[in-house]
Amino acid sequence: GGSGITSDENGRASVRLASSITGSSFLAVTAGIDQGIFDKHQVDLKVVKIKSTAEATAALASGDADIAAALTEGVIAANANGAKLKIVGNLMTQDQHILYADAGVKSVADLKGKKFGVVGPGSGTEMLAKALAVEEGLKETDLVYVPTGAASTQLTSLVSGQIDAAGLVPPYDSTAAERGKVEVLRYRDVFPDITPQVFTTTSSLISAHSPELKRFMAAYTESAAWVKAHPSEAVAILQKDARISAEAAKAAYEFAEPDYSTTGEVSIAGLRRWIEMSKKYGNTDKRLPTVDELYDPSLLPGSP
Amino acid sequence: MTTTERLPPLAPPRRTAGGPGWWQRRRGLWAPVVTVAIILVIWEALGRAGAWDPLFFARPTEIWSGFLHLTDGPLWSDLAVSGQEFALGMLIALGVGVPVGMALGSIRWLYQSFDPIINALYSTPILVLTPLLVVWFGLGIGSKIANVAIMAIFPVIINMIEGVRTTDPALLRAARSFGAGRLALYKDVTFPAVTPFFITAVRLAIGKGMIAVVVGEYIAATEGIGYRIRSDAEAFNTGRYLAGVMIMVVISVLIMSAVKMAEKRLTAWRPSISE
Amino acid sequence: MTTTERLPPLAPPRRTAGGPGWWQRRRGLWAPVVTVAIILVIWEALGRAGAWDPLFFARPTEIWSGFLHLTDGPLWSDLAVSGQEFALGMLIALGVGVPVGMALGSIRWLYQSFDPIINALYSTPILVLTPLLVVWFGLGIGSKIANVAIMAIFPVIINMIEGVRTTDPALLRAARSFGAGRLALYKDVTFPAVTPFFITAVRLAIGKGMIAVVVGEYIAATEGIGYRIRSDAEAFNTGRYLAGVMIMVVISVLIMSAVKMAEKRLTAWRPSISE
Amino acid sequence: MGRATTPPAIEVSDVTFSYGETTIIDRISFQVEEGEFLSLIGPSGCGKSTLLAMMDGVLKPDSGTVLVEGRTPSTGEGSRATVFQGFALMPWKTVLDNVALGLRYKRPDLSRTERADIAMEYLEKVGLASSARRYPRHLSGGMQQRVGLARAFAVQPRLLLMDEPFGALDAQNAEVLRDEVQALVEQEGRSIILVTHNLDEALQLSSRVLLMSAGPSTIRDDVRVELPSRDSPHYAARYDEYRTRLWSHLRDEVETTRARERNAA
Amino acid sequence: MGRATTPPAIEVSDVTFSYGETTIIDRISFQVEEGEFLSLIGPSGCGKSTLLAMMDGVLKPDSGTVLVEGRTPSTGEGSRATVFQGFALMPWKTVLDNVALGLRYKRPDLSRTERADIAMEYLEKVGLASSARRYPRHLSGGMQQRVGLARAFAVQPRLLLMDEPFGALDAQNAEVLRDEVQALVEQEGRSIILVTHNLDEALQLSSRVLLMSAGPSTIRDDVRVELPSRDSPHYAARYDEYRTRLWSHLRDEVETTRARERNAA
Ligand SMILES: Nc1ncnc2c1ncn2[C@@H]1O[C@H](COP(=O)(O)OP(=O)(O)OP(=O)(O)O)[C@@H](O)[C@H]1O
Ligand SMILES: Nc1ncnc2c1ncn2[C@@H]1O[C@H](COP(=O)(O)OP(=O)(O)OP(=O)(O)O)[C@@H](O)[C@H]1O
Ligand SMILES: [Mg+2]
Ligand SMILES: [Mg+2]
Repeated sequence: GGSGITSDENGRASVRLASSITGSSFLAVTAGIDQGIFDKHQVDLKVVKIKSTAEATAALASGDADIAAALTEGVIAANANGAKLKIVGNLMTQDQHILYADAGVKSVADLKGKKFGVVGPGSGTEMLAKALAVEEGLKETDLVYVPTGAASTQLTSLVSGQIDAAGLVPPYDSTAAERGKVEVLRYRDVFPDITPQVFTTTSSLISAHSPELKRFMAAYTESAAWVKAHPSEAVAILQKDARISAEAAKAAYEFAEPDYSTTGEVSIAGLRRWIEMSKKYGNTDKRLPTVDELYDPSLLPGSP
Repeated sequence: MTTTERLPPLAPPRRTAGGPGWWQRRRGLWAPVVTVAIILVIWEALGRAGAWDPLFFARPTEIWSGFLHLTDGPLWSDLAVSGQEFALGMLIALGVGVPVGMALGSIRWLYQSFDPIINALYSTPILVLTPLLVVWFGLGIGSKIANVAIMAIFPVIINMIEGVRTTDPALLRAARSFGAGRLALYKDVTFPAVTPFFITAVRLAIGKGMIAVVVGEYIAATEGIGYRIRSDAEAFNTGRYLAGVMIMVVISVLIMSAVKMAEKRLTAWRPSISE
Repeated sequence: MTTTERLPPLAPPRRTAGGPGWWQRRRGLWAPVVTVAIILVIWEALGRAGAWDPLFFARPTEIWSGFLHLTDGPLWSDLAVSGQEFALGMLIALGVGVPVGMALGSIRWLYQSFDPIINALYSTPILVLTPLLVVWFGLGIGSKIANVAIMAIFPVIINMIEGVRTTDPALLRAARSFGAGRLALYKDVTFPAVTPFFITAVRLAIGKGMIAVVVGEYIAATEGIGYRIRSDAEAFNTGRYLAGVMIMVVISVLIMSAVKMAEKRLTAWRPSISE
Repeated sequence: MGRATTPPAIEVSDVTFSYGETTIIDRISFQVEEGEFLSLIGPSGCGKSTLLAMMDGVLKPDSGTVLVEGRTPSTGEGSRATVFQGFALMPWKTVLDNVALGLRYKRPDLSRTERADIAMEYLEKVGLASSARRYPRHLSGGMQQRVGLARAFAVQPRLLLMDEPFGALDAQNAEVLRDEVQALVEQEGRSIILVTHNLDEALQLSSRVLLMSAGPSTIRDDVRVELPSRDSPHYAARYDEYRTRLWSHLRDEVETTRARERNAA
Repeated sequence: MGRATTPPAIEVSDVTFSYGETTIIDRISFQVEEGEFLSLIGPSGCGKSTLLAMMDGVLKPDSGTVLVEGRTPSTGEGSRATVFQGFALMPWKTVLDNVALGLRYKRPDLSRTERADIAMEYLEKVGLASSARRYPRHLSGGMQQRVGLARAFAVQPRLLLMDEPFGALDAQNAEVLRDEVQALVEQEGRSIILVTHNLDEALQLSSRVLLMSAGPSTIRDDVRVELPSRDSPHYAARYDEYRTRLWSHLRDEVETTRARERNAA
């Protein structure tokens, strides 16, 4: 285990961020490091890429990380099972998934009885898919939900015909398009303001290291603003970080650009929606946290 | 002749005076039970003493109630699905691995040509090849069977190679001298000589196969015990997901005990483990 | 005496007339090279013929250019990091696994008490326990070393148990008769007798350890070859990610060759693989 | 050779054999006629077992030829059986199954029970019927040797190769089994090669004794044993004559080897 | 027993031993004095090797006691060495290292080279100096047996247990090695137990012959061999007397066993 956030005599804090988020959704962090924005805020940021929210939670619990970038639904589930995690801000304001399906599919209704790829049983992608089905006039059980594992395997499964539809995130959508798959809809048009990825940490870390974490959040929001303001530089950073082609990076950036969170503020309605979906479609019989229990905006820039 | 007039001993003589005690004789049966019981008690006590965060790990009693929960659900059909994947995968692993290993171990040019390839394939992390598995074997039962077979076949091949190479040449020579053909040689000499290696291979393969079922069902599944474990893990239902893991573990221990019983019959000729 | 007057043979006689040819003698060296070359050619040809979607799999030439790409990046420091994880994990696996396996194989009550536990642990999918690994060993090198050690230790223990049980009792008896103490008995009899099993164990452990490095770096990492493979795989940089996999594979084949050379020296007393 | 007779049971012509660089057997030639009982004697390590292995087709000479009934012997073919010096019993087979081993390959026409019956019959001959169901590791050294003998006898071979087959047996058991061997040889057309270190055994059993020299070995002496009947007054004298001759040659050879060893050391 | 003399080299009192349900040795008692050379003879499978293993502390009697120099023997202790019937050479050790094996445990005070020197000396005695660097599998049967002898001789034991140690040797090599054994016994306080199936060997070497009956074995005969010098005119007659006596007893025993076998079958 680690020893929490350490500060040197000049007040520079070393902050360890555990992240299961990559690619364009994580661009504001990558760019902020690249542009020295975290440095400017006296934050020595160290990023560790991890597998999933479970490991993020474990890393926070064991003191191996000071803050984590994780999936919203994962933080909700962890809290339901007794973890004392707080959402302290978001990375993106809206969900990034685009529903792709075989050519000819025009709407979700056309997918009735078809195989819909999700990351895992009870995962956020499955909850969203179920909600989507209901939202678009089907019954929850009208789709066959096939867990395929990692997002990249969803693309593989879709392209090789193992599944009929999947919610993809850029840059995978362009590959799917190249292989003749078609865009059916964007999740953010159906579920506006649902925050997909959040920063989370424990209450004890918040009370012990509020100034440092605040500086971190300030740096992040500033980075997000920088990303929005400097398209070509941001694309270059994304291209290098995600090891993708210039075109793919550009397309991914353009898709994500409106949703970079320049305030870090989480939509209360969106969060409530997540909790609701977790109750309805998630795999838990535990009491789910309320928005107040979950969300702590005190670290956001401008809050007292 | 005096020998025939000798009095018989009054009682059947035994190795040690009084003979081995009750515990000695039944130790094979009870020792593991006692060990497991002790471990469970320590485990439970540590948990109650707060040795870990209940979010990530659970006490035996919590796991037990998780198990009761699981039995409410489609546990049996999950086990049936996973069992089928496991059985078919193992069948392939043993059916292909044993002859391949024996051939590689006994034919020099095959060994020289393919041993590095076997090593290469064995050390390829199957995890990074999951996209390929999906493309080749689909998301259905095929990819899980392939997963089990691929994970389980290498311990089999590698153990069989080494076993064949260890066979006593004097026995091979004797059998050939008495007219054993190539097949008879395998059947009467190589295979029995390899039995200890084969048993090890089977044990290793079973463990690997079990894990492969879970991993395979992580990739793509709609039912099966691995699928259930995963969905509980994602929801931080620690008691329940550990119960799922324990079910797998108990099943594989049971299968291995069956293998050990089979081993006893196959290797009655071997001296048993020394005191 | 007539014997001393016998003429020496004119030329040193050889097993077969003319002796083994150039190829025969160097086959051990060249056979795998030829096999690999043939496989590469077929692989490339199939790829060019469009046998698979280039999104998921690559031809050797594509992998080669992916490799060149990788060498531009931090390949060496990645390998250094992963190598350290691997080496330390293997050290633990062998350092703990060998004595534990030998003890379990030679002491009956230990065997009876712990064999099922070993089986149970062995068939526990480590994948489902990764959060625990993070809690116990952190996000740094610790959790990866633990991962390697846990994955590699079981083949070692299980092979050593079986090897010890196969040791010829007549040899044990002879050594004890000549005064060998418990330690000397292990050193002079059990361990050499177990060597074939040990070699198998090492081979299995190396393969597992390699995979464990990749898997471990999937769990949490900032660098390392597994981390690099992962990020290329997720970006569908197929040539590059397969190059990463190939690097791992080639390294483990090299390590295994080193092990085999060590084996040859350790087991000079064994007849070599038969024709 | 061109004559239309049956070929000799064994024909060894100009045979050389080495293990690696060490020449073991150096241009040996001899012939064994059908029905002959040949004893091979020679100092320990001179190459007797090696020569036997060549007759059995297990080893191939480096140069020269070994023919059995006119053909190059190959393992498994022909009507041969061997009693091995190290017994070579299968530890995983019961005593009965070990004895039935040769029958399984040589007499596939028989049913399993028929083979077991024959095996049992030969186990009785070697006095081990009551151990039929045990495994070799439960037997004493001499008992294991007798199992090896029974296994070879059971196939009723035309050529019987025996490598020190009575070495681990008490005098009486050896006696009984020598009688079995005699009975076998008296049948039409059976040939026997016996490797032994016991001069008396060689003289009493065989019709010819071949004495091999210390390695690289050649044939030092070739004695055709023609003894009058045991009751004859000349028996003892003739016997002693043969014995003394072989003994002195053998002593020479052993001394040569030991002298060579002393020089090497 | 209460007297203040040195304890007997071996004291076997009322010893019984079984493998599972089968009683092998049935209430045997005898004593071997220091300096005595005892031969054990008996039909194959009667329990000679088993008895030897008890003297070596490897097996424990089911009832009764075996004492060596007044104490219960345990493996590794005391000044004993055994020549095993099956040689029991370590296949992974060179011939030299095999011979040095006993020295490593019994003479840890010596350096590695000192031990190798001693081992080499004994290898020379058995005529195998030039094979020192080879592995056992490269040796013939007789050569392996000689390595086993050298290994036992090398520790210069006060009690030497030998299980058919010359069985695989040619007559001359056996002769030479018997002389070695004689030389050993002539040293102060050495005792030797020799299991053999060769009556002549027993009579010529030992001061006492114990004849074991067929299993479950008891002691059938106990002969103190007191022969006049070889040149004496009485030598042959006395020798024959002993030989005939032992021979007839042994024949009885073997016949008993074989008869029992026939009934069992
Ligand atoms: N491990 C064992 N398990 C069961 N029975 C055994 C075992 N070892 C030996 N026996 C039996 O014990 C008896 C005595 O064996 P032992 O080896 O002592 O005989 P021996 O007198 O040395 O015979 P030989 O002269 O043939 O070497 C034999 O009948 C044998 O079958
Ligand atoms: N596999 C082998 N590799 C190298 N040398 C060997 C091998 N087998 C036997 N030899 C050597 O060949 C020689 C002859 O061995 P062989 O077994 O034929 O002797 P033998 O006459 O049967 O002796 P013995 O009477 O002691 O059984 C010996 O000097 C031995 O060292
Ligand atoms: Mg021989
Ligand atoms: Mg014996």
